[in-house]
Amino acid sequence: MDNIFDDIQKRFEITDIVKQDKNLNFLTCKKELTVSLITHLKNIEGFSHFVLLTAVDWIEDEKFQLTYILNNPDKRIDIGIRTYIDRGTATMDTAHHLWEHVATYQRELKEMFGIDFPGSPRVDEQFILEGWDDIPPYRRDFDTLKYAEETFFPREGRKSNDPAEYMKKKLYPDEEK
Amino acid sequence: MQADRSKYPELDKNGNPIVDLSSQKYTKIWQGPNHPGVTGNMSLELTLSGDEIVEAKTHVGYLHRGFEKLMERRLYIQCFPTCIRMCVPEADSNEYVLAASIENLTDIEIPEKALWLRTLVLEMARLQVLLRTVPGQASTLSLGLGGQWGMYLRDLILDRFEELTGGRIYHMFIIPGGVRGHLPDGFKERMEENLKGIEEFVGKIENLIFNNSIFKKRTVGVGVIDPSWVSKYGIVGPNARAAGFNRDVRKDYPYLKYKELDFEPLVATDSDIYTRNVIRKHDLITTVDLIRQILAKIPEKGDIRATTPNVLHWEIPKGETYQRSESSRGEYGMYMVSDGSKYPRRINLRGPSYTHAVSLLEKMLINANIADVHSIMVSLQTCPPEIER
Amino acid sequence: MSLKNILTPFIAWGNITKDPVTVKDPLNERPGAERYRGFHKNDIETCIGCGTCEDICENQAIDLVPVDGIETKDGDSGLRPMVDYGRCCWCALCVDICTTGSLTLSNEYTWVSEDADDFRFIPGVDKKSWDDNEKGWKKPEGNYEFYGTKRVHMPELHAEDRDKSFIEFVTGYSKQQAEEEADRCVECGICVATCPAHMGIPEYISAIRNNDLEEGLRILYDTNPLPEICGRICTHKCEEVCSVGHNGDPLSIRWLKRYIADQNPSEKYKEILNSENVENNGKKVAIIGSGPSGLSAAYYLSLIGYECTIYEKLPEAGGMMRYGIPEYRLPYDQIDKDIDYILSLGVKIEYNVNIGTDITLDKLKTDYDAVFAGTGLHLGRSTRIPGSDHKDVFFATDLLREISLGKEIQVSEKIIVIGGGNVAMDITRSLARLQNNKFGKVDTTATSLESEDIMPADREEVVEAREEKAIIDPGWGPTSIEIENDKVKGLHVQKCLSVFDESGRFSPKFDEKNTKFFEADMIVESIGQGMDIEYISKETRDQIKFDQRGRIQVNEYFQTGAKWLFIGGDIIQGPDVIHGIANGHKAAIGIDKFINQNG
Amino acid sequence: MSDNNNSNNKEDKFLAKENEKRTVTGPDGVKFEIDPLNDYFCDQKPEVRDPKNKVVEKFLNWARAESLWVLGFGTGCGSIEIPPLMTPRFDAFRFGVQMRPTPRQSSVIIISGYLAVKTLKRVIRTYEQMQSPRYVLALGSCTINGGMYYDSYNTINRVDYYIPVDVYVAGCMPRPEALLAGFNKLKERIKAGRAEGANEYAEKFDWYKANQKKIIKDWNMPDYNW
Repeated sequence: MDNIFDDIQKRFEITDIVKQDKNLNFLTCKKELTVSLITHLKNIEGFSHFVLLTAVDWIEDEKFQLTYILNNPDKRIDIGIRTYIDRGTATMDTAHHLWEHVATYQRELKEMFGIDFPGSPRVDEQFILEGWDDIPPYRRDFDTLKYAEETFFPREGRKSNDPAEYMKKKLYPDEEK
Repeated sequence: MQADRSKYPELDKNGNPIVDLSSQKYTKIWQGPNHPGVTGNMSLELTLSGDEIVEAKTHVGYLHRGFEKLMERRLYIQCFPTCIRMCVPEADSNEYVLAASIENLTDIEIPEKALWLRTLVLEMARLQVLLRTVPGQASTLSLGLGGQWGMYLRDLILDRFEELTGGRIYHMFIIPGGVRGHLPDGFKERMEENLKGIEEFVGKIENLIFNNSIFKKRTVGVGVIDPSWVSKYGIVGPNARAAGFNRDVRKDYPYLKYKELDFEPLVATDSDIYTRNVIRKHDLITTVDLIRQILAKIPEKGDIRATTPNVLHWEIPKGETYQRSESSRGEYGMYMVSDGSKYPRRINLRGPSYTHAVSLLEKMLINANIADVHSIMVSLQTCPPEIER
Repeated sequence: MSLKNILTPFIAWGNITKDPVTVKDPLNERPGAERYRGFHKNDIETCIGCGTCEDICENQAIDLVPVDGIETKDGDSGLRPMVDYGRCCWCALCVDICTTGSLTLSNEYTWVSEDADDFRFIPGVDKKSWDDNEKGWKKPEGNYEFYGTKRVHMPELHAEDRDKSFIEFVTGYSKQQAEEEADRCVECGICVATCPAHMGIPEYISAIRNNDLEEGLRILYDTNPLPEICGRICTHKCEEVCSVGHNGDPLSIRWLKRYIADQNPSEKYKEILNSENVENNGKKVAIIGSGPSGLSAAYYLSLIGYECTIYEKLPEAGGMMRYGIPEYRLPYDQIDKDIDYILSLGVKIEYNVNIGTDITLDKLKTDYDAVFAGTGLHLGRSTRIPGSDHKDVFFATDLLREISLGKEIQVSEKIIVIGGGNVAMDITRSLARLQNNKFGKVDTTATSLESEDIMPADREEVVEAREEKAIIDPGWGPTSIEIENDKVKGLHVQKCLSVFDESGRFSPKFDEKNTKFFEADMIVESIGQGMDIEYISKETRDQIKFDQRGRIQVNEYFQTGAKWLFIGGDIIQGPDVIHGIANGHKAAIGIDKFINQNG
Repeated sequence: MSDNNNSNNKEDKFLAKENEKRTVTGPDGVKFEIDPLNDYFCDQKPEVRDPKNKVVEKFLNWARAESLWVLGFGTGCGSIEIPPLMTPRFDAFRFGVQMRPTPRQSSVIIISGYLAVKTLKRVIRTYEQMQSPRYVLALGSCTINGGMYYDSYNTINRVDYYIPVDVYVAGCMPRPEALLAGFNKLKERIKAGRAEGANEYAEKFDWYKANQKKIIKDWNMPDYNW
């Protein structure tokens, strides 16, 4: 495992290598070099199984983290490649040419996070949602509870009490704060 | 099977068919979501020329609940009842990968007995699913009898689940830190009786289904997955094993107690519907054997749950992890990111159906006969809720 | 395709003679399994309405609602969980975390209705057919806890190391211990109303977990200006009602409070509490007595800008906290830490001033806008049994005061203490230490009217006293003191059968045949204290209202019939630091209102 | 209906390609314009069916109750318990319950749990395609008050705002036995003449439509289609 890192560290500027498990490593790569790193890992290092691609919204840093997890089925090791993209523009190079199912992941990210992958097939088609006109729902600033309460007629008539407040009110009715 | 391409459309330079619906040469039909011939609530948009498919598109999202969003506003312990609904037929893999992810990030040591019980529950879940899908493959060709038998036996396993875990479908048994109960009295004996029934059943379906000339005619050589597609489409589990790749998470990345159990997954090369079903039947036999081994090895005494911090304010250290398990459909994984707070930053689930039922199915259906669509879908064992979550 | 492939499927015909597997009457034949997670049951007698089930429910299926016939009382919010089956997912996390174990699931699972609004009910209150089902999900046995049930042990000195000296024997939590203990809290808030000062207990415990001790200190000072003192000697009524205590040890709330106060250095208090620039509003308030209520009133008044002057009869501030509680429980430097901070806000204090003799109350009335009196209970109460007027019979309060003042007190070889309260334990343990120093052995016996299980003293006090080799022999009523040759010989007692009558009034019953004699040459009475209000002039006293039992009557702001005079603390609500603090706080609000109304 | 025209006239970004107005060439070479939303669907409003003869109606209700044909449409997790229900162990056929593949033949639709907005649209079309009288059986918490997806942006909280519901079955998921109890209750209701969901839908048609349109953003179908 370590010799892979030695090799790729020279060519691709990777940082923050975290050994999470005995055969699972995470590393960070620059946005521009990510797709070529993945291509390298696939073609040269034998990471032939593409596990998943997903995003994490670090809204406080104005960044999206994209995580590609690749698996080498022969050596039985996994590499998680993190890359950070700007949250405002949210565009990333497509990797659909490497594996067929990457396009599906990218389509989902486009819909649920609003991250664009120019050139990816059918990336603009709706995948899961239908007729969605709010901000992409997986973004952190989308408040799902608020949306649900405003939209879906929750059954009325429920009211709960906080034990501490209720007891103060009951036991010391003439106290006021 | 080399199809006659003369009646098919021209292909553009990317290899996509140019379909002009107004030319009256093609028919577009929708299969699902309200159609008896789809697995679960999803739909296929099929473009046909005659009875052969020239273009297929999978449409999902009918079961989208936004789990990954919902779990961002739930405590870790509250994620546990939530996440298991991500794949309905085999809910236990969800429980396990969530618990494993949390435990991987926190380094909790799980008691021995809990590990065995988890293994037991996962294998019982696999058994329960396979009892549905193995004869279910024949049901797609209206050979429903095996399916009726299998469903009854599955229900008996659900009874065992009910005894052990308190639930029939959603067991909510593998909780972060351990499991939620000991083996009830007499469980082993009742389970053994069910396993005997299942073995008898496997013998019967051998004759009823696998030697059935109708079944063979309709499945041998149909729905072939080319071995070169396995890495290209991210194929895992029985579907990959049928194509000659020995991929089994239980063997490759032994988790729980699989290292101490003796089993060997079957690998075949024909890679058609029939072979995939043979692989699944072998899995069924393996699972019966595994459950016997587990029940023999499970310790009588011991704790079922490790000591964890108070679950109401359990903060998981900052970090990220990916944990996988072998569901009946193949590699089932969870990617979890924690920012050090009480709530997960992000949970992403990688279900096998995500690739099987979308990109792979779209590819496999081209040139297929419309009558085989259902068989092909079932042979990939697609589970729509894990695609859209 | 061979012939075999065509013929073998016909094996299915073999089933034609078999019995069907169908369940004949599925609705009645198939009850849920032993542990099935069916519909909710709740034992409403055991339930305390703590709402932990509501907190853990990921579906917000549980509401806490008031129920007719269930009174709100200390340790029971009077609320009960109402479950919405339009939300529930039957995960049973609510059962697993239930602090009292009252909530369970039955194995019943069939509920159909034409009306969607039916599916909301209060388990245990709304009668359901499954209420008596024995089977169903219960919390799993064995090591299966959602929160710690064992209290983190408080490090303390061993009995041998502490029984001779007056140094503090409880050493305080470390950071890790405090966080571990704070982690056990379920944040129900049952304790808040029970605490006389309504401290934000869940909030400051949460501050410990978050390692934000400055925030913790701010929360403490919101309602309690004496956290170091309270963190040591508070009677912790909160811990008695703690919901975690129903299934395990209650949270040691008092030690956690002490941890916050201990960890914050006194020099940073002003900065943390943001009390550096308080504007003076030019109004003046006099406070009599520097006990907890007086200090508390002074603190909150000075925060709003009042100029407060405390008149203290003794040479140092603190009242009963300093002169009634032995140093091994409450070191003087910790008292000083709290008091010094209050004084640093501009509160003035006049020592050795006796109101009534040095200055009259009426003079204070004219010089100040209002007066608060927290003079406390300093007079010992006597058993009035024959012989109790002997010179070797002492009051506990007097002895404790003398010890604190640094005077030498009489210590004999055999001592009997009459009383079972905390003061009795204090004097017993103090005398035991002194005996140990003087004679190298302990022979102090405390005897109380109440039997062991209803002794008013804190349990740990009794245990610790025994560790220090004092004898606690409860359940005896004193009848007479035997005196021979003008020397105390001992105490005659008779067995006490019950202390209170059915209506809860004090009316002890004795077994006159069962008697006992305690040998002693010194006897200490510690059966309660009385107030001294001689300093209040006749005409003022006429304005103040008293009830039939001679207690002063005050309104909710501790204002007496004489509008300018506020009285609080032990006089009103019995010997208890935290009540005193709460009284002082309320009185401060009342005084502010009173002065503002008068312009 | 005027609303249909609206949806055609306005530029609808969600309108499916098949539903757009276009010119097509017939097999005989004649070109003609089609407007699928107006041409392909019936847009007649449903009407309240008022039974004239009470005795006949009672007999009919008995017949309807004893032969419930259920549409095989698994809308949510609850559909996992339908196969056990229809197979030997529970054998719902003996109670007159059987599954049908198409709405045209069915009288009962089971809303088996949560409904995603995308499914709701199909459920409404399916419901409208079923013949009157038709009944709705709602399973699980999700149909009553949102269940565990109460805060989801994509699942509705209560079904009765979109289609009339006859019987609710509590559970998550309800077991097959509970489902059978639900069918019994439904039979009772039909026999008592209370199961008038189809009429209710026709009576409060505008209210239901307004609720449906509130959440189905891409309403690219006629208001009533069967």
